[in-house]
Amino acid sequence: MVVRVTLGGVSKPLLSKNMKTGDWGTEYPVVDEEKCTACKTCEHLCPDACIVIVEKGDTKVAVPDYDYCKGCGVCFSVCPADAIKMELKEIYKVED
Amino acid sequence: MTYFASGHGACPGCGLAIAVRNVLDALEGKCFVANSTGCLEIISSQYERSAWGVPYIHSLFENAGAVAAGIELALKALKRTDEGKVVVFAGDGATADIGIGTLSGMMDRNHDVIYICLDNEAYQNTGNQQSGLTPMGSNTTTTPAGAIMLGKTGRKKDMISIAVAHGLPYVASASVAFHADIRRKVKKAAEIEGAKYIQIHTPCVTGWGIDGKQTITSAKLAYETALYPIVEFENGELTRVRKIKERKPVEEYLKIQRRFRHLFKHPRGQEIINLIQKIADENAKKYNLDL
Amino acid sequence: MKKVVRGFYSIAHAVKLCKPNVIAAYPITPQTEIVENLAKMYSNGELEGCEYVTAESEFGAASILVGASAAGARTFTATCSQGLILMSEVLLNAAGMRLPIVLVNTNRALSAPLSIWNDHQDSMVLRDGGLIQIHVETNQEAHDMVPLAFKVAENSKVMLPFMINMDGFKLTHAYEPVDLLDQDTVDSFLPPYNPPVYMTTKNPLTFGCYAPPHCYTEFRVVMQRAMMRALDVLEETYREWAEVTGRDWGGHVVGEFLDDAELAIVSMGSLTGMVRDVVKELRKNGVKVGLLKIRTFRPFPAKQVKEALKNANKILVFERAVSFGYEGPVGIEVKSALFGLNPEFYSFAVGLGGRDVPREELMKIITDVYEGKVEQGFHFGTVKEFEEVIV
Amino acid sequence: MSDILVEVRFHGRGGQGVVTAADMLAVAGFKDGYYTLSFPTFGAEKRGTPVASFLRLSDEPIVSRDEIYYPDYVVVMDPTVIGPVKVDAGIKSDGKIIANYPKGPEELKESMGVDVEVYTINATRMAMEHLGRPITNTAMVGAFVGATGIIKIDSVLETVREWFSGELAEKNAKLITEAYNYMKEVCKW
Repeated sequence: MVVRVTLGGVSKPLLSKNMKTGDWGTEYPVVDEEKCTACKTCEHLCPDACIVIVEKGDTKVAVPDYDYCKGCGVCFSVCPADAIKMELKEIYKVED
Repeated sequence: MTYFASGHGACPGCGLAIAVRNVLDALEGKCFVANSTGCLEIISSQYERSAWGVPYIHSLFENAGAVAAGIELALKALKRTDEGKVVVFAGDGATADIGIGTLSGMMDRNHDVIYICLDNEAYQNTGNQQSGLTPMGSNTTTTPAGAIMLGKTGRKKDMISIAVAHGLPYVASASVAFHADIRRKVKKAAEIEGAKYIQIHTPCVTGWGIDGKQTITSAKLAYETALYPIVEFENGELTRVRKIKERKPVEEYLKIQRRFRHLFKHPRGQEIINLIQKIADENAKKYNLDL
Repeated sequence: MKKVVRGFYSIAHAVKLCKPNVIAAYPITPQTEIVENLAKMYSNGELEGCEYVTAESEFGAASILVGASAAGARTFTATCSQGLILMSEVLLNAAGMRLPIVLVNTNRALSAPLSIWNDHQDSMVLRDGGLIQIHVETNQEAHDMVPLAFKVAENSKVMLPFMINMDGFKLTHAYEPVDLLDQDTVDSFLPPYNPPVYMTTKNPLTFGCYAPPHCYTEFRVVMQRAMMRALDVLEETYREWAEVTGRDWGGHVVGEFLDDAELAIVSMGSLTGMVRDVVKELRKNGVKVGLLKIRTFRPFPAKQVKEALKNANKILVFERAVSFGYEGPVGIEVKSALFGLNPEFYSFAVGLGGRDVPREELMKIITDVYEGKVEQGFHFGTVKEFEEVIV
Repeated sequence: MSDILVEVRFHGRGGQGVVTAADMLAVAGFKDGYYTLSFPTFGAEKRGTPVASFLRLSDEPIVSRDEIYYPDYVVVMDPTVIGPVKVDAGIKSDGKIIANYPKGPEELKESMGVDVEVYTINATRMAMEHLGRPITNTAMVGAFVGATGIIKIDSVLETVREWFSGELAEKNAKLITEAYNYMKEVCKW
């Protein structure tokens, strides 16, 4: 692969998007769309900028972007409506 | 619009990433960032993996204050000040220890810069070594809790007072526990001409030994115990504090973090906890925090 | 216009004509009056489009210029000695970031023992840092090199910091006639700075990235290439300068009487004038000596040095610094440039920490070397009788 | 080999304008068409410390930047440095010492034990009369020019009027002229 060597190591913006960090965590958030009030608390507090309020039909709800979600649980811990649950990824579940 | 993109390398639940996002959002991306060496730089500025959506520069560990001053001077000289504000992001070590000289120079000359200290209370990038802002009793790799020593001795350097003493028009502390407050303070700072200092409490999951789910709750406990007073100074006058409804004992904050675990096991641990409680009480009195 | 001025002023005046955008500085003897002169110009409104600031330290001053240069400003500072060493972390960083900061280093000895006086130890410590370095002989040359430094540093093939070394006190404090440049001449030679990349919200780039092992080497290769390209750019710009001003300072090196010289003497900086004078005197008496003045020290013009010295049987280098644990830094470079040739080699460290180098001392060293009275290798010049004791 | 015409060494104390004296003569000499170079002893001297400065004049560009060990002229601004400082060190056999000294040249010559020509002038008194302060550098510039005739007095007066402004320039110009005339008379040229 050819290395691009820019003047002084200057880099283009927002290239971290190429790094999918969705596989870092063991858990992932699940939003209860009934409970979600679209208050944006999770959106403001997600360290990874990967949960946003989007329009779904008539309502607005929080939607995690699992490509980047590291499963930290900040959104779960701050949700005032108790609308987010953390679930263990399938691969980590031990079968009984 | 994203100014600090997903895909950066911060630990899950990282407090400073939260602070940075809220600062940049408050400024709507109209800013120039100078960043000192530290966690933030390492997680966000790898060549061709930059997370930044605003013009950003990292030079060295101890010079972000001066680099920001240089950007501000250049924008003035080139008549480009309308492009945006100059913002520093620096860690607590870069601010209170190695970079205090360039910070002091920047504040003394009153450059039009918003200096944000991301206070995670130790050199976390290199694995939790004590800094001037490490709190009393904290177990760090350079103040390790052992048979006779119980972590960091002495208290946090009072950077807020140091900033106020420089005659700054605006000085504030904040916490990721109150993100709307961060945004309000940054917006306010942006409207004031001159040097501004804002210190934001940003829990470090790795260094503090907490879970991502405790990032915000631990930050909130620091406030609720009065160990991290949230205050605002304008032109040297204390203009606003975040009052505490029912102040909690410091144990509640300490016990959830691995860095303070030894205090609950060591025979002399209670002594240190008492001293920490004394710090909290003094904070509450100094800033009249109790409602 | 020819005017009797002090060395400081010859620099400050030239800097003003180059229309810098940001000047940041911190006082240190014997540099201070350069920035004092600039401060006075700033205070009188003579530096249009420029912000002048006195920083909290040399480290702060250099850091301010990193920010300013990255934001697209033309930048200048001056320092020396401990100040240069304090700046060094930043200057090396600026080199890697390819920021064309121009600085004047008024060469001064390093502590300890503390000495405010002249030698070249300070700039030699920065030899490997990626800064272009030249040494000047007179205040006229120092004056002329300022616009040239900006032009070369900002050349898109180069983009590196540029350090003009001038001997502290010997030049800075000397009061002598200097043909001062005028604005039109400088404007015709030096275009406004047009940075290829700079910090702007219109194109929010990331500066000062860290490079993992998979690409760090390539950045250093590119930096080395830029430095080597600077050899050509400097050469062209030296020539262009001669055309524009009629003052020809020569190329990287200036050789005199070298064709048939048995002994070639190498010198750098303000001492060179007197060495030349001594060489001329010896020539009149039939002594076959020649002079090689080195102007460009980094990038090092090895090819030109070798070519100039190829005929001499003996080489004598006058050093103004010591590479402790080996020899004198200029001698080391010259010797390496002469690889393959095998002349006798002598180097003498003279004038350390401001000790005056009288003409007689130069004459004696040169004559002794010429007459074969000296052992090959590194020597100190005049050393007083001394005794080493604990206290 | 060197084309230096004249080498002058100035002695005095920090704060007396020893450097300025050499500098003013460098400017005045340049006005007369010489190449000139002046420089101080490069030191950290504070007010009152013995200091020296140097002046070279030449028809050719001056390349020697070493201190002056064999001066043609020595100018002494302050009588108290004679003794603590060997002001006559290295002076050429046909050299001249021009000193601010309250007594006659013979007395000074004898007390110094030198063989060269010595001229004295009470520059302190003259400076007090004209400036009200014992700053003798301009008086000694006048005395030097009066004793040597190397530089035109008009060039010196032009220089002093560039150096200072208003009343101070005129006071110094008068002082220089008086010292110049006095020394010219003494040296009879």
